[in-house]
Amino acid sequence: MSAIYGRDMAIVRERSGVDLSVEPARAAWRAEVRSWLAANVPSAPLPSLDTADGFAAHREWERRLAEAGLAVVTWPSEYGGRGVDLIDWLIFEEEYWASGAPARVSQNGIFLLAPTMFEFGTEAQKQRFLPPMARADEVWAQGWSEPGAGSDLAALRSRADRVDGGWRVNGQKTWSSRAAFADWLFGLFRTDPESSRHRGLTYLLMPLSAEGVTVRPIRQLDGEPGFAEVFFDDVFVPDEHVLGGVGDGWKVAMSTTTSERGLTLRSPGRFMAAADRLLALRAESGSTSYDADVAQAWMDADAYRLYVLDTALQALYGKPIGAESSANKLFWSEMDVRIHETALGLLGERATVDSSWLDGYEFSLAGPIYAGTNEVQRNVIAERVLGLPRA
Amino acid sequence: MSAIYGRDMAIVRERSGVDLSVEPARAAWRAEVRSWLAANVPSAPLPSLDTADGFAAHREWERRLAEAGLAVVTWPSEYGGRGVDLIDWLIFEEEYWASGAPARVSQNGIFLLAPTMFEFGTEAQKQRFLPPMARADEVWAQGWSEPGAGSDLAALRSRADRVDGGWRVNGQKTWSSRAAFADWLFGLFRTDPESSRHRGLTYLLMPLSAEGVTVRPIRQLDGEPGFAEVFFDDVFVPDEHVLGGVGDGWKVAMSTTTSERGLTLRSPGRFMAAADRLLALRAESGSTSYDADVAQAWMDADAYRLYVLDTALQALYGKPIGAESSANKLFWSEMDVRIHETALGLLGERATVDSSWLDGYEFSLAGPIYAGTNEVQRNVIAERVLGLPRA
Amino acid sequence: MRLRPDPDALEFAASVRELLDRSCDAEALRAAWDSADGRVPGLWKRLAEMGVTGLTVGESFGGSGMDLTDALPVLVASGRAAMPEPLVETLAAAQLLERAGGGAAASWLPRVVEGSAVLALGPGPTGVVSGAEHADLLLLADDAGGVFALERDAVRVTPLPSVDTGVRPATVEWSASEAVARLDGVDGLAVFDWAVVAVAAQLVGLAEAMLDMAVGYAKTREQFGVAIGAFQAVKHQLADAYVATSFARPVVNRAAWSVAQDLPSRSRDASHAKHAASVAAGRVARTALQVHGGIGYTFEHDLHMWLKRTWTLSALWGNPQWHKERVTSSVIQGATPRVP
Amino acid sequence: MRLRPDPDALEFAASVRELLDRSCDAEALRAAWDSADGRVPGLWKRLAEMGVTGLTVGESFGGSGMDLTDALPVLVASGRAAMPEPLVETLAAAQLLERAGGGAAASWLPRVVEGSAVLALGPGPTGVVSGAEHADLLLLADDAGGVFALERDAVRVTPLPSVDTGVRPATVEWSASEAVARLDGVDGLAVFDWAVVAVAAQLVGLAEAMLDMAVGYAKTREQFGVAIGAFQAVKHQLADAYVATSFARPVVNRAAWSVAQDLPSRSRDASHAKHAASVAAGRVARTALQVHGGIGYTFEHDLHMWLKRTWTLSALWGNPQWHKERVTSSVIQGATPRVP
Repeated sequence: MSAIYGRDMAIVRERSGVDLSVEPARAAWRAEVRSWLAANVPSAPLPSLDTADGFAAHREWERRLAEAGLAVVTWPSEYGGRGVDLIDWLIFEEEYWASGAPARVSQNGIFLLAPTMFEFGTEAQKQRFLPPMARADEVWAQGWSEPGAGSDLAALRSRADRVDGGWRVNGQKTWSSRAAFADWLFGLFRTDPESSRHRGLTYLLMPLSAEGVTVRPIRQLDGEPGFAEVFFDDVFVPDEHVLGGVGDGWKVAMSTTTSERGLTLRSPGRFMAAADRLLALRAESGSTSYDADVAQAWMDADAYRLYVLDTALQALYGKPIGAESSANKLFWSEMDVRIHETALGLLGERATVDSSWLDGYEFSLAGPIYAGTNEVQRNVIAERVLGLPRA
Repeated sequence: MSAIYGRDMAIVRERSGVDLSVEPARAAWRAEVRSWLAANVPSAPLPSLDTADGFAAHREWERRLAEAGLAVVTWPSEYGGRGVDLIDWLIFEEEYWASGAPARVSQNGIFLLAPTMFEFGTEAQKQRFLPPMARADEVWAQGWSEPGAGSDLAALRSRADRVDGGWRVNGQKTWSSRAAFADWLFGLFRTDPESSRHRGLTYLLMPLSAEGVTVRPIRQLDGEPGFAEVFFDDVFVPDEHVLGGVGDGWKVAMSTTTSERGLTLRSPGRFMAAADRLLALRAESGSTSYDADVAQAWMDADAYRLYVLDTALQALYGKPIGAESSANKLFWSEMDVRIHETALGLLGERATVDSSWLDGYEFSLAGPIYAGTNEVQRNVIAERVLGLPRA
Repeated sequence: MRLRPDPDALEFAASVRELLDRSCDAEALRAAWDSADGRVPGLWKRLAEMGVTGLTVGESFGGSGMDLTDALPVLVASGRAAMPEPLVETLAAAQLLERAGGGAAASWLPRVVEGSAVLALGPGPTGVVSGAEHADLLLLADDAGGVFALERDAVRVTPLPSVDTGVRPATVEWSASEAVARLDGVDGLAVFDWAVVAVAAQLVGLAEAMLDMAVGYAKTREQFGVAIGAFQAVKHQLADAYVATSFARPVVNRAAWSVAQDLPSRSRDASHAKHAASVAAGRVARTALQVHGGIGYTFEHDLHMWLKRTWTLSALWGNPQWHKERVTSSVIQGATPRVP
Repeated sequence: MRLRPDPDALEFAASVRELLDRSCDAEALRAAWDSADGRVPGLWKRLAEMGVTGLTVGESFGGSGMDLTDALPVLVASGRAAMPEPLVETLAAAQLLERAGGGAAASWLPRVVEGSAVLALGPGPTGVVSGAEHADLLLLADDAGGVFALERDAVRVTPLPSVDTGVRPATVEWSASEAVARLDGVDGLAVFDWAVVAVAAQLVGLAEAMLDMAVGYAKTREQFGVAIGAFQAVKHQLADAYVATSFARPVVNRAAWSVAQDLPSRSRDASHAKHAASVAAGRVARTALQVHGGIGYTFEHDLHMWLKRTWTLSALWGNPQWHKERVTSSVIQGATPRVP
């Protein structure tokens, strides 16, 4: 494991293959998380975080988490975290989602940007950006895709031209999640105008309030502005807001894509909680028609938990996480759709009436598309794991 | 409809969309077929047609069918048929498979070669080859694939060189079904040595007893020699055994691939009978564990029947059958595997003990592979029906 | 068995399709989507003028008296257009009225034909009534199988907040004592099956439309330097979607005939049709969204209106599992459960 | 919970795998396939010498006393090699003997360890005994749950003609009165679960081997001018097969721990493992055959031996549906049915 979680390999002495959640320290951690959540999770669901009100409410929730030291538990304490390892993170996630706690409006920042910043950021950047990210004082939008660069991300064309003390950015991003209400944006931009594909890209950070930035919210499937188009018109980005090396953007962005992020993008706790809710829905419905599907959902969530736990234990032992993240993404994204399809089946003729299951179904349908379409993930497995030839 | 079934379009006056099986003439036909089968189908199953004994027994059965005028019911009577239309053929097939009658050892000839011969053969060829084919005096093997030309059939290299009065054939075919025991072979050979891919191929007929032909049986999945490698060493094929034009072999072979053959390769009657046997197996087993799968099998077989019937009715009205045959092949081949998987499930721990279901399962696994792999069929649909670009 | 409609019926459907292309295009749908009642202003009137609201109403009431087989292409066209009008509800309820005969039929059916009355019937297997909010007259079954006709003012309709503004289920509170008529001696199940097949036809139309959209997008959207339709992964998903749709269609056509002729297999065939059409349309919906990628996931792209109609029609009038169980009972146990 | 075995156990499994690579290669398998008893001559003896037949037998009987978690990689290796030896049957029955203790354990377990005795136990959920024809001692349960040890001569074994000569189910006629011992007070279900997880591990090994074969073939077989592995249709099938195998493996590993620790979730976890491994191996088998095409469909290519072992092990010791229902009962109804 890299040092991004602030742990020295030397202190990770746990025996490979042992689920440490039954060890006293793990059990105490679980109890602490559970009891805080029990006392603090809002009794009524917050409004959708893709609405202005909901965004504010979720930001407020993040602040409460941060005050309790539970916003970014894997981070070192100096940046607002608790320095726990991946196993404790999995425990945290199990408890978090089982408690019915709100979705994480800070997700882009804390799970996508932060690992990259720990690996490639300067100390000044870490000190500048991480604490407000942990407190949700600054919520981050991501800026990967462009109209012509979706699954083929390397086709991106938004450019950053060298100017005195920084870069001048022009172009457009789209499907930029959270951008409708977020404060800052991270993304990839073409800094070498002569370059093509994966070369000549640079990872930049910028406030969405910067001059020249225009955000046009896009209503997603459920009608809420979950993402946005972001237009850049001569936006100035100073050198200190370059993350990693100039021209190294692809490597910087991808290093975390294929490492811990593969594990942390969707934690098992989410699906275990969903499978449990599905069991409850089945019990309420009194129907046995979906028993095979309900049991399959439970088995899938359990298999996912075991797979991630096994991968995390290997990671604790220093085995790099590679294409596991592609297998992971295929599995959870397809499982998530099936879980929700089963729930909608149980809801019968009321399947399309507003409900958290319907919201979840709509959200699940994005799973096979975003963060690298499942078609791209299958290519990755075929080519990088199985060694099949590129077309 | 072409004239190959010996019917003039003018006499096909039936109203589109009407299942004529309830009309008196159809009902009488069904009754005739049913009663003959009831009186003649062997009470015990014949040995596998891929064994020497079984081949002989199946040939004998074909002769009895032929004597009753039921071997090749769609052919004109002058060649041994009854001149019935596709609808009556579907009725025949329903009755045939429902009766538990033996597999058709003549299938290659009567369903693959004969339609081609009706369309492209000379009158002399038809008179020479069709009657003994109908009586199974001459059973045909097919010679399409080669070691280097499977799903990519156009890569075939077996060549026929021009000699006085005919062609001298050298090369090798493989996966040649029935070749272990058959009498004649039809296939494609490269007659223009300068040609490549689909050009310069010619459709040839030859006896497997010809000098220079060596047949090496290949045991298929079930251990029986269901197909063979066939080696050609300066085999002479006279001009009168060329079917269609020299160099036109691809067109000749494919015209029937994408026409009636798409319907006749696997008739709905087979799957309706299989679904009924599955219902009987379920009843015997007393298990309800597979009810959803059994019902799905029944629905699939029913859907297949309706699809083929609809296509046949359109064909009677002169609408050419095109890519329907690819959709057809995908559907029946996947359905066949599912039907047999369900049966093996019902058999529980005895699934792999010799049974007609196990034999059927092994055979079903070939379905997605032969006669154009399902991957090739999906390409055909995508490109020729949906108009998607070739890669 | 007839698997295809008459040429005349096909010709009529073509003219309906032209009307919908004109008056119920994506722009009209988007406007409907943002409106209070979710409908396309004036469309119902135009449908009535063309004879669509009287399509399957008897000639003695001014309708065309088509059977379900001949009416099917119009229903497919309405699905294809994602038309947000209570057509199936009205036509199915009209069937019920006509079979019951008497004063209710005489007073309401001519209004249905002329487009001045919208009907609804229910509840479905899980207690909701599709399109109740639009109905002037509701035909409602009680637990004992009695069917009652109630005017709008006599019932309390609560439309449920649904993902699809065009076809919304509702709960209806009512009392038999408020009924304007009791429809005795009608086979409610036969009419339910009629509606089930009509909705199955709409699902086939939805599948066709979404497949067309996905194929069109795959031909034009470029990634990795080529149209994405050149990738086998895209091709094969679309080919499978095509196969699923192709094999659902004749099942729906057959069910229309079984319903029209009231064959003994009517309920089984209707359920088979709804199941096959829902599964096919569901598969095409998933594929269409996946092929469109992020673009398809937006409210701004038209696809979502077809997706949501697919989910809604798949769930209403008995969802796929409900229908599969009805087929299973019929095929395996030789019994078909009755529905209201 | 331990999800992985000790390093020592992994090292031992590596040496077993080397032995199998040498002594149980495809040539040896083909010879076994054509032989009367379906086994590889001398292999059992070599496995005993290496300590495999005593792998999970207690040290007091001369075995290594490994728990199932540590034994798992050897079982995976045996599946990977499609090894046609009654290893699971013998080791599982030895578990039963050892738990019962007494004279039967004392006299038979040392012989198991030294390789001079083969065991079997049963019957499974549908009345057959795997590998009965090879057994010197059979442990048989009656309907009342009593378990009896019978020597080969005291029973009548009828091997069933099976597609896989290496692992054949049999029916066994026997009478408790002929038993050399009655094994009282043992939890037969615990040993059944032990065998179920052991077989699940073999299925994981089979899946790994078939995936390797298919990937290897896809890299070398050319059609349309390129290796077929360059086609997305082939790539994506193989990627899905890889994912299925990857997610079955930890489920099997967890079940080994549950069995080893006799956790309350033992039966549920064992069934989950057998289900997941069977489904994964079945999927890989289908994919491997499809990728190999006609070549794979021949008896001359090695693949068929792996396919048939997969079908057989998937069916024996409770087929996937049987196990899924056991999980369903446990998860939904909170009850786990007992098995013999």
